[in-house]
This record gives sequence, C-alpha cells and structure tokens, in this order.
Amino acid sequence: MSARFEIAPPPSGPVPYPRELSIKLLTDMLRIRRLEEKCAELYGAGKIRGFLHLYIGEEAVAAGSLPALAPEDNVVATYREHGHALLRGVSMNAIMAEMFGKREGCSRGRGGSMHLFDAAARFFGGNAIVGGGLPLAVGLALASQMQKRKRVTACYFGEGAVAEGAFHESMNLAQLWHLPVAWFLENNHYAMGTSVERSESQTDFCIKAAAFGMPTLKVDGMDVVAVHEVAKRACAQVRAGEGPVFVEFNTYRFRAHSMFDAELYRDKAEVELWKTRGPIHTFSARLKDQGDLTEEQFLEIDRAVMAEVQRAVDFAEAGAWEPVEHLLKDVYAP
Amino acid sequence: MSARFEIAPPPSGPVPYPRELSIKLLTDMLRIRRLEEKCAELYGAGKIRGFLHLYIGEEAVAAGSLPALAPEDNVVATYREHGHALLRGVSMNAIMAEMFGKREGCSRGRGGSMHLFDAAARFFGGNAIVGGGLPLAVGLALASQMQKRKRVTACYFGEGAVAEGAFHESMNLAQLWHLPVAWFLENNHYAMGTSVERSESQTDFCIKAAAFGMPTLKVDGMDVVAVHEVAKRACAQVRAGEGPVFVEFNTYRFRAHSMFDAELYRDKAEVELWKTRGPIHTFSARLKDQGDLTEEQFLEIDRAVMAEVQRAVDFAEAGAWEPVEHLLKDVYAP
Amino acid sequence: MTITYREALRQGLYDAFEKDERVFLMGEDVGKYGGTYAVSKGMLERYGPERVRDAPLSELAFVGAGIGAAIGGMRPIVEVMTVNFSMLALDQIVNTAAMLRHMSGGQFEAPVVIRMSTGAGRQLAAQHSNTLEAWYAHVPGLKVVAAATIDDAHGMVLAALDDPNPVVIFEYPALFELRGDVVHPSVDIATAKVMRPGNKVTLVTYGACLHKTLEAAEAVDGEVIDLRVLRPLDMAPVFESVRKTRRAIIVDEGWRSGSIAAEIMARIVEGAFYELDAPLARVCREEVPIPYPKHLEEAALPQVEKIVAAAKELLG
Amino acid sequence: MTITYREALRQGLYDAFEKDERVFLMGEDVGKYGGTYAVSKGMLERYGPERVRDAPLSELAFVGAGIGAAIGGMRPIVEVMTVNFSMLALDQIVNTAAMLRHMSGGQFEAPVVIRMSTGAGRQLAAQHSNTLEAWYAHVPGLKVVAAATIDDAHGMVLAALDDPNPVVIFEYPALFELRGDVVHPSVDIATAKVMRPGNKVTLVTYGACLHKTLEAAEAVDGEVIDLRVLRPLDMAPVFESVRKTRRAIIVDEGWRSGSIAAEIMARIVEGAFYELDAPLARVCREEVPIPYPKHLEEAALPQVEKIVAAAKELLG
Ligand SMILES: Cc1ncc(C[n+]2csc(CCOP(=O)(O)OP(=O)(O)O)c2C)c(N)n1
Ligand SMILES: Cc1ncc(C[n+]2csc(CCOP(=O)(O)OP(=O)(O)O)c2C)c(N)n1
Ligand SMILES: [Mg+2]
Ligand SMILES: [Mg+2]
Repeated sequence: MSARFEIAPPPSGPVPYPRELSIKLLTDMLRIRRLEEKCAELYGAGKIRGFLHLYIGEEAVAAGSLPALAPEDNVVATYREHGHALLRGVSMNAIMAEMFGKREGCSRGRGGSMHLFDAAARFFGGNAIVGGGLPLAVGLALASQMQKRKRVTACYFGEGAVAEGAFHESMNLAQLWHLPVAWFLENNHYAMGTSVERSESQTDFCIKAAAFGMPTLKVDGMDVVAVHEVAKRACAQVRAGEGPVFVEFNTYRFRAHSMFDAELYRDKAEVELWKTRGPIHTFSARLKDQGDLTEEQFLEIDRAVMAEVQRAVDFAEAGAWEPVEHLLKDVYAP
Repeated sequence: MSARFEIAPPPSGPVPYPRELSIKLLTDMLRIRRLEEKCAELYGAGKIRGFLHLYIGEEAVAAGSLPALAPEDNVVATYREHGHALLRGVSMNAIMAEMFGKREGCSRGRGGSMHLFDAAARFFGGNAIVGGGLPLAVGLALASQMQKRKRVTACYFGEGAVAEGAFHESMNLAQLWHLPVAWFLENNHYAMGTSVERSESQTDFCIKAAAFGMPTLKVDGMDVVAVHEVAKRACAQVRAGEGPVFVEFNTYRFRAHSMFDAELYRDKAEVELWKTRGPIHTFSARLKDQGDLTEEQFLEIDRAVMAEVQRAVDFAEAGAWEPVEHLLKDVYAP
Repeated sequence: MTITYREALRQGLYDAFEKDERVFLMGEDVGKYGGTYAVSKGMLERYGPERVRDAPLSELAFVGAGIGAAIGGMRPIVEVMTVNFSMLALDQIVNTAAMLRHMSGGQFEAPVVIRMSTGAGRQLAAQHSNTLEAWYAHVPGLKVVAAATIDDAHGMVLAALDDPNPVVIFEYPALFELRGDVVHPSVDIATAKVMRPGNKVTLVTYGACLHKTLEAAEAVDGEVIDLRVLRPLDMAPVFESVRKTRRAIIVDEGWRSGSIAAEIMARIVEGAFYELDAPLARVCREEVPIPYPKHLEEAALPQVEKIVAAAKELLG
Repeated sequence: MTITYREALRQGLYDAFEKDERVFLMGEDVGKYGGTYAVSKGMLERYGPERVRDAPLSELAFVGAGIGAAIGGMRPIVEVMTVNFSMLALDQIVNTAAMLRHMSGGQFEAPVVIRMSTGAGRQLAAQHSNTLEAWYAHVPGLKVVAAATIDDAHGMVLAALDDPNPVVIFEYPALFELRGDVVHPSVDIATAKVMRPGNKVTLVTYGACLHKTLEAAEAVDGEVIDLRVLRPLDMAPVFESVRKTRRAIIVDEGWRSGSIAAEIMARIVEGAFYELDAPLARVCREEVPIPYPKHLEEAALPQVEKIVAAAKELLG
C-alpha cells in the first residue's frame, strides 16, 4: 500500500468560494467523470478502440487547476487527457467524435483518445510518449518568453515520467532559462503497475524538483479547493515572471491503467480506501454541509451533464469517417 | 570566472602518507602529465589524429582515486581518459600505440584516444558519448550485485554530463537498486565552452545527487591527498554494500577542451589562477617541506617518467598497422 | 495441443530461465504488472524480483544497464515495451552494444538480448504504431531478428542467448493470438526460410506480414520466404527462389522509403538482375504516421488484397 | 571572391537572422565557444545570447524545446553538434516534430530547422563518425536535405526556414574547407540536380560523396546527380539520366545495408527497370563502425577508385 494519505482524512471543512464557482468546480468534475464512464462503456461496445486511459478519481486536479489558466496560456498534457481537454474548452462533442475516430473529432479523428488537440484552445495534446510533453512545454514557454508574452505554459505529467531523462533535462532548461512553465505533476502513485516506491529512489518529488533550484508546492490532489488555490498561486508566480514552478498533486486513479490492465499490482482495499477520498463526493458533501448544494440540485447538475454526454455520443455517432483518399493528408504542409 | 575556489588557497600542509605512497602519487601524476604533453606534441606532428582531450591539470583526481580500487573492480571513463587508463594499469606503450592507431594499441588501434579499452585491467573505456558510460556502469554494477561479488564499479564523468538524461536515469537506478557504484564526478567547471553556471540551474552537484537519496562527498580535486582519502572512503562504503556513493572532485583543465578549441570562453587570468593550484607542483612542494622529496629526487623521477614516455613513443613508432584485410574483423563474433 | 504466439514467447522465456541462471529479464512492468502484454505473466512469482526486474520509465538507462550487465557476465533479456520507446535507448544500443566489440579490438562483447514489440494494427495511433526494423537492420554489430511463427516466438530468445553478439528480437502483438505447435524447439538465427513453395512469384516478407503474405500467395501461386533474420540478411533462399519464379515482391510493414524491402530489392538487383523477367515491387506501409480509425489504419498497412494486386500486376 | 563551405553555412545563418527576427539558433556551444566547428563564430557578439543560445548537454530536451518553440511561433534553428548525438533526440524529432501535423488533424505545425553535421573522414573513430541520413529519410513528416555544395551550404537553411515542415539539414565537416562562390543565393529544397552531364553511367549521390563522385565521373563519362533532398526524394532527374545511360551506381557514405542507396536502387528498379542494361550497383560505407587509423577509415569509406572500379565493372 502507498504510504502517503493512507490515514489522511478526506478533504473537509468549508469551501471558501462563491456558490457559482463551487458549482462550476463540481460540474467540471462530474463532466469528466460521466464522460469517461460513458467512454468505458463505449469501449466495451467496440465504439472506442486502441488505448483508453481513464482519469476517474483524479478529476479534482484538472478541475481545480485549469480554471487558473487564462485563454492565452498553453496546455500540454499526456495520454490521460480527456479531462484536461474538456475543461480547457474543447467541446465534449469534439472529444467524443475523436474517440470514435470521426472527422468531426478535435484531431479530425486521426489521434483518438491519446491525441486530443485543439489549436483554438491552445491545447497542445495528448502525448503517448511518457515524458514526451515536457520538452515541448519548455519550447512553448521559450517562445512566449522570447515573444515577451505573459503566457503560462501548464504541463501535466504523471509521476512515472519523473524517472525519464526528459524530466531531468526539461526541469534544468526551464529553471536555467527562467521559463514561464507551471509543471503540474499528477502523482497517482502508479505508473502502470509500478508504484513509486519501486521506481524512484526518492519518492518525494518536491525534493527532486527543488534540487534544480525550482520553487515547489505540494497539495492534496483529491481536494479541488486545495488544488485550485495552489494552481492559482503557481500560475500567478509564473505569470509574474518568477520562472517555473513545480506543483505535485497527490492523487489516485480509481480505474485500471488502461482497458488492458488486470490490476495485479495493488490491493482492492487500497483502492477502496482512496475512494473514500473521492473528489466528487467529498466536495459535494462539503457544499451540502454549508448549504450551497442540495441533493436535488446535485441530481439536476448530474442530469444536465448526462445529457451533455448523450449529446456527445449522438454527435459522434452521426459523424463521418474521413475518406480513405485523405489518408496522406497533412503529413506535409501542402 | 568560476565562483568557487577563486580565493581558496592551494592545497598545503603535511602529507600524511609513508614516503613510498607519496612518491607513487607524485609519480603517477607526472606520468599522466608527461604522457599528455608528449601527445600534444605528437598531435602537432600529425602522429596522433582525430580528437585528443588532455587531462592536464586534473591529474590529482585519477592519481588519488584509482589506487583506492582493487584489481577486481571495474572502471568506466570518458574520452578524457588517458590518465585513468594509465593508472589503472594499461601500459603506456599500449596507450601510445593506440593513439598512433597501431595494432599493438590497447584497442588494437581501432579506438584511438577516445576509446582506450583493456579487459585485463577491467577498464571498460573510453566513451565518446557524454553520459554514455553511466548506464554501462549501472549494468556492470548490477552484474556484480547479482553475482554476489564485492566489486566496485567506478564511473568517471564530467560535470557537463550531469545535464544529460542519462545521468538522471542512472543515478535513480543505482540508488533504487542499491548498486555498488562509485560515481566520480570530475567537475572541471566547463563542458567545452560552457561553464557550469551557463548549463546548470543548480551548480552544487552534490545537492543534485543527494536528491536521489544518495550519499555525497565533495572534495578539492587539485589535492591528491584529499582525493585519495575521499576515494578510499567512498570505495569502502560501496564495497561494504552500502549502495552507491557520489563524489564531486573540483578540478580544472589547464589546456583547451580538445585540439580544436580557441578558448574564447574563459579568461587567461582564470586559467593562471587555477594553475597556482596545480596538483603536481603543490604536492611536490608539500613533500619537499616535510623532507620527503628533494629537487634532485624530483628531477630523477621526472627523468624516469620521460624515459618511459620516450619508450612508449618508440614502441608506438615501431608498431604495425592493422592490415586492411582485417577491416571487418570483430564487428561480429566469429 | 496448440499454443498461442504469446504463450510461445512466454515458454521461450521460461526455457531460457531454466537453462542458465545468469539469465534475467528487465523492463517496464515485466514483473508485478504481469507484463504489458502478459508475456511474462507468472514469472515474477516463479523467479523473484531479482531475475524478473521491473524497471522505472528510463529506457536509455535500463537498456544501457542491460548492455552493461551483459558485458559484466550476465545474460540479460531486456524488454523495451514497444519499438516506439526504443528511440529513447538507441544511443546505448548503437554506440555501446553494437560498437563495443569492434572498437575495443575484440576484447569485450555485449551479448545482450533486447526484445521489443513492434507494428501496427490495433488502432493505437501515430506514436504507438511504428515499425522501425529498418533502422536497426542498418547497424553493423547488431543481429536483428523478427519472430513471425510459433517456433520463432518460442525459440528465438534461446538462440539469441546462445549468440555472443547483441541481438534485437522483434515481436508482433498483431500475432499474439496466433495458434500453433512448437514444431522445432530449437531454431537458428541465421537463415531465411521458405514458408510456402510456389512458382509464379517470390514473396519476401517478415514479421506479422508473413501471414497476410501466405494468404495472398494462395491466389497467385507465390513462393513465400520469411526473412526471419533482418541483419545479417540471408539472401540465398531469395536468390534461389527468384531464379525459379523470375519475379519478386517484398511485403514489409515498415514505411516504404528506406524500408527493409528497399534493401531486399537492392540485393536482388545486385545479385540476380539477369534472372528477373519483370521489375521488382513492394507492398509497404504508406508514408504516414498511423491514423487512429480502423479504416485508415487498414488503408495504411499492407493487406492481402494489395499483395495479390501487386502480384497480378507483375504477372501481367 | 570564393568562400569556404563553412563560411557559406555561416553566411546562411546571418542571412536568416537578418531576414526574420523570430529566427534563433540553439545548441551546444553555438555561442560562447564560437560554434564547435566555428560555423556560428561571431554570432553571439552580433545577436546576443537570446538568439544565439547555448544549450546544456541535453539533446532530447533542447531539440524538443526547439520543436516546441516552432509550434509556439518562433523560427528556431536547432544545432545538434553531430548526427551521433542526435540519437538521443530522435524521440522528439520523430514522435513530435514529424507526427504532430498529421495526428492533430492538420491543426499544428512544427516548422523547426534541425542542423547536424554528419559523416566520417577525420579519424574520429566509431562513435563520432556515423552517417545516419537513412534513418531520417525513413520518417514521413520530415524533410531531409544534405548540403553538398557552397550554394546549398548557404541557401538550404533559408529555404528550410521558408518551409512549414520540420526540416533536417545535414552538413559535412569533410567539406568545411571546400571553396567556391555563392552562385545562387536562393535554393529550393525540393529537387535533385545534375552536377555533371555524362553518357555512360548515372552516378547518384549526396553530401560529401558528391565530390569524390564528380572526380570519378571524369574517368568514366559519368552523369552525376546530387540528390540534395533525401526526403521526399526527387527521382525525375535520376530516371531521365538512366534512360540515357542505362546504367546507374549509387554512392552513399552510409552503411550499405539499409542505405539511402538501397532506396534509390529500389526506386529505379520500380520505375525504370526496362531502361536498364545492367544491374545497379552501389558504393557505400563498409559495414563496420569506423576505425580510428587513417588507412582503415579510408578503406571503410567510398573512394574515387572504388567508384571508378564499380563503374568500369558495370560498363563491362
Ligand atoms: C517512453 C514511454 N515508455 C513507456 C510507455 C508505456 N506506458 C504508457 S503509460 C505508462 C505509465 C506512466 O505512468 P505515469 O507517468 O505515472 O502516468 P499515469 O498513467 O499514472 O497517469 C507506461 C509505462 C510510454 N508510453 N512511453
Ligand atoms: C551526447 C554528446 N553530446 C555532445 C558531445 C560533444 N562533446 C564532447 S565533450 C563535450 C563536453 C563535455 O563536458 P564534461 O562532461 O564537463 O567533460 P570534460 O570535457 O570537461 O572533461 C561535448 C559537448 C558528445 N561527445 N556527446
Ligand atoms: Mg502515475
Ligand atoms: Mg567539464
């Protein structure tokens, strides 16, 4: 079992936000959750194929951090990026169509689950190479710096990526050149079946990042409030020109790594324990406690989200296949 | 100018060794120095070609650390490895013949200056890829560990290599698996023309290594006594099964990076300042101070070394060229 | 009783572990996860974490460590999850494993076995569908083999461990459910093999394409050759076949330009030009990163119909 | 007034910097050291450390950063000191730069220019003498060019910056002292070029081998074609020439198996088989890591005499 958070109590206490913001955060988490539950179902039905990596359990990280970004900022993510794309403003329709492989998808159907892209949202993917997004983020940030734009590049990655050389080289470049990057580490404690204790000699990732001279922040990634506060602070620092910031979000995936995972490497009990800290139900409980939410309201939100999901499925179903004649399109610029 | 050691006084004080050991250390340093001065000359004469990287100024590191190793230990080095090969027991003849490209060379002439190898001495090269030796060292150490042999793998590398992903990944594996590696960082403050301040966001390399949970030691690499003491300690720890140790030797190269370097990137004054800390003259001064060495004795040692160098040149000159028919030999095992 | 290609791979690993205790397996998720593709499932329980060693996501260092361990006297089998990630480890494979023997004047060898899965066909999209056999086959000092059959899935790892050179073994997830018997428990890694005799056209291939090619051969009386070894190539059966059929097509899942197919064509034109009655042809991957949707992925890859069509065109 | 190849490369960089202020140069020791091969000498003083940016030894990340900066709207020229070290950066070049446009459905482009020196001939031994053009030319999404002349040394970087695709430029230290005039200040990166008309045999080559091939052509009335662009290939002048000479030899500094030469041979046999009066031949690097001594290095590489001998053999 993972050593950390084992006995930590679930997030609790008052939510210090206007009700509108609270409801938005809750809705955002639910949108990811319901979207992905539907994806899992559609995978079973053969509508979605290839690799599918669900974010279920980790929704507070995307939901709390993405609103800290401005439209002109950049987002770089991994293959576990449905939530990030969605909350960055890519429509659920375009995401679902992409997973179906339809031309109405956000990558014209060519990318699938692991390669969501959206130029208008400045969403730079979707990268199926672990650690592959980090150098890209360095470059995007370098461009903004040279262009003298106050633009944050937020780069999400899993803790598995920390062992890669790409992590090390990218941290050094970012700090050395004082680049405007917010490194958002989603530590869900496992890289496929490998727990952090079995892949890292140092399991405190903030210590690793601090060794580059980088300011670090660590936060409970199951608490959307904590995430949002820290993300705002990190982005403000970066935007103010103070160089990169490293944030570790401690979180957990409730589902298997991908649809091909027998989950031999962790106890059911561990998963159940983490589920007690589930970001959606703990947050709604807090909102209910303080009178910002009723069960009826919750159900209403959920119904609206489910309707959005259904519309996305319908949209994807109704989408068209890219004609085979377009196979070689966009390999090179015309 | 490099910030560190700028005002540090040259190594001084009594040498706590029996005279025999002291003379050996001095002789070893001189052997490297004279060998390489001759190489520079032979490069000018066209006898040695390709890349030639001199270790002049850094001799105390090899001279002090290699005697801490036992014959069954492994040594992995870089392209700046003449001194390491020599003090590991590769004959000067075989080294010089290698630089001439003769078949009597320690790599049959195929490797040249950057690729000295010697199986008998367990000297695993000579690697022209910066950082390339580190994963190799991890593997050699892993083999010893699995074979339950008390064997240290000493891996030398420059501070430029620290920015490479290979460094990061290798440190983690070594510490995670508790492997018997002595990481010997030769920090000469420059990677070609790039000073550490311009390549590392964190210039204290021990902090970087410590972030892997690894024990670290830092030492004046211009002081052969200090080097020897620390190397013995490090090797003892590794041999005792305490896992890897990281040692940073602070040193300086007096010559250009290679024979193609105009040295635009550093002040002459800086070089001169470091020369006052030259490992050979400061060490002989100390020996003289305490009556272990006279000028006459020094000159005698030097003459013997020069004679060894001359014999090596003669040997190399008399060596044979590998016949062209052997071009494809040893690409595959027969 | 037949077994699957996946089981054959696993059986080969078990046999190797039993035969030589210097053998160990190292790679991402080979142990506790049960193997990415369940190839090494059960091995951790049987042999323990020393010999079934999960590695962190550090392709460059753990592949390099495998090379180093081989130099140090062990017999590592390094699993790179897929050829896609092996790009991160190429430096160690080329600059150390492939070159060490020669540049040390024959003093050192690195008898490492590097297994990687390769190929497309499962809708994994651009970054997870590469076929880079041609890159590896370009490098002197490496032996490169491709397991297209149950026998080879089982036997190649054993043969590779018996070889003093670094050997890269390509495995094909597209074939994991293929069934058959282990007919020859021991195989060589030196020869190409005629898999179906035929008279009208020589069809040269390797890896997952073998099975499509065999199917296509039925329609055109093709003689099918499985290269098996991509470096060093064994051209003798190809030349022999071309002398008979006077026509050849190469089927290769790699991108067309710079493919293994191109090399085979070059060899045929160098060595058997006057035997040819028609131009050589090839059926390869289209020059595109593999798109996700099934219809586009299929269109990008060699297929039975394309092979048949190419053969018919050649036969005029 | 003639200039050297090195000066032409430098002039191309200066021109690029003057033309577009989004252009910057990034790589190891491009600035303060003055450029490993003094190509960028003086540029730091003129343009400052932002635009002439020394990078730490981190090939994967700084090449990736160049790609990212290109995506972000800049026009980076990334220098990888030599092709040997580019192995460490391949993942970013292939999985990001080459694939991004296609897998994003055409939304993003990465117009990065990646320069690297390549080739052997200066006794730098195994790890510093690779010629890996064939690897890069295998990858869809990349444009790959080789500068063999003064015009191309000068003009290719400008043309590459004008191209919306990622472009890899190979430069040849073996040619640094070559002298000539800049005759065409602007060049395309789309076409192959006949460098010497001839009648008896077509000699196709690129990079440093061009000059050896031109010399050899004198002895055998060869028509010499400089490919210039290794991906996508321009075969038209090759076909045209072969129609005339009916014979072709490819000269390629890369290892024989899997070389660019193999691809050219495959294309000729696919496209011009019936024009050929003789087998195709190639003169390539021997299949060995380059040994250090001069006589062995020379023996390993294509040389004028070998080209002449191959031509004479073909001419019967
Ligand atoms: C370079 C590379 N190596 C291996 C893989 C296979 N792989 C895909 S996801 C994964 C685990 C990554 O874990 P982590 O970074 O923690 O992210 P998480 O999946 O937990 O979100 C692995 C090993 C890959 N995609 N890329
Ligand atoms: C991977 C790689 N990148 C670049 C080079 C070119 N290069 C050779 S030595 C060197 C500097 C290395 O500096 P450092 O590691 O500090 O060792 P030093 O030369 O100072 O001993 C560079 C950049 C190389 N050989 N390998
Ligand atoms: Mg994880
Ligand atoms: Mg240095």
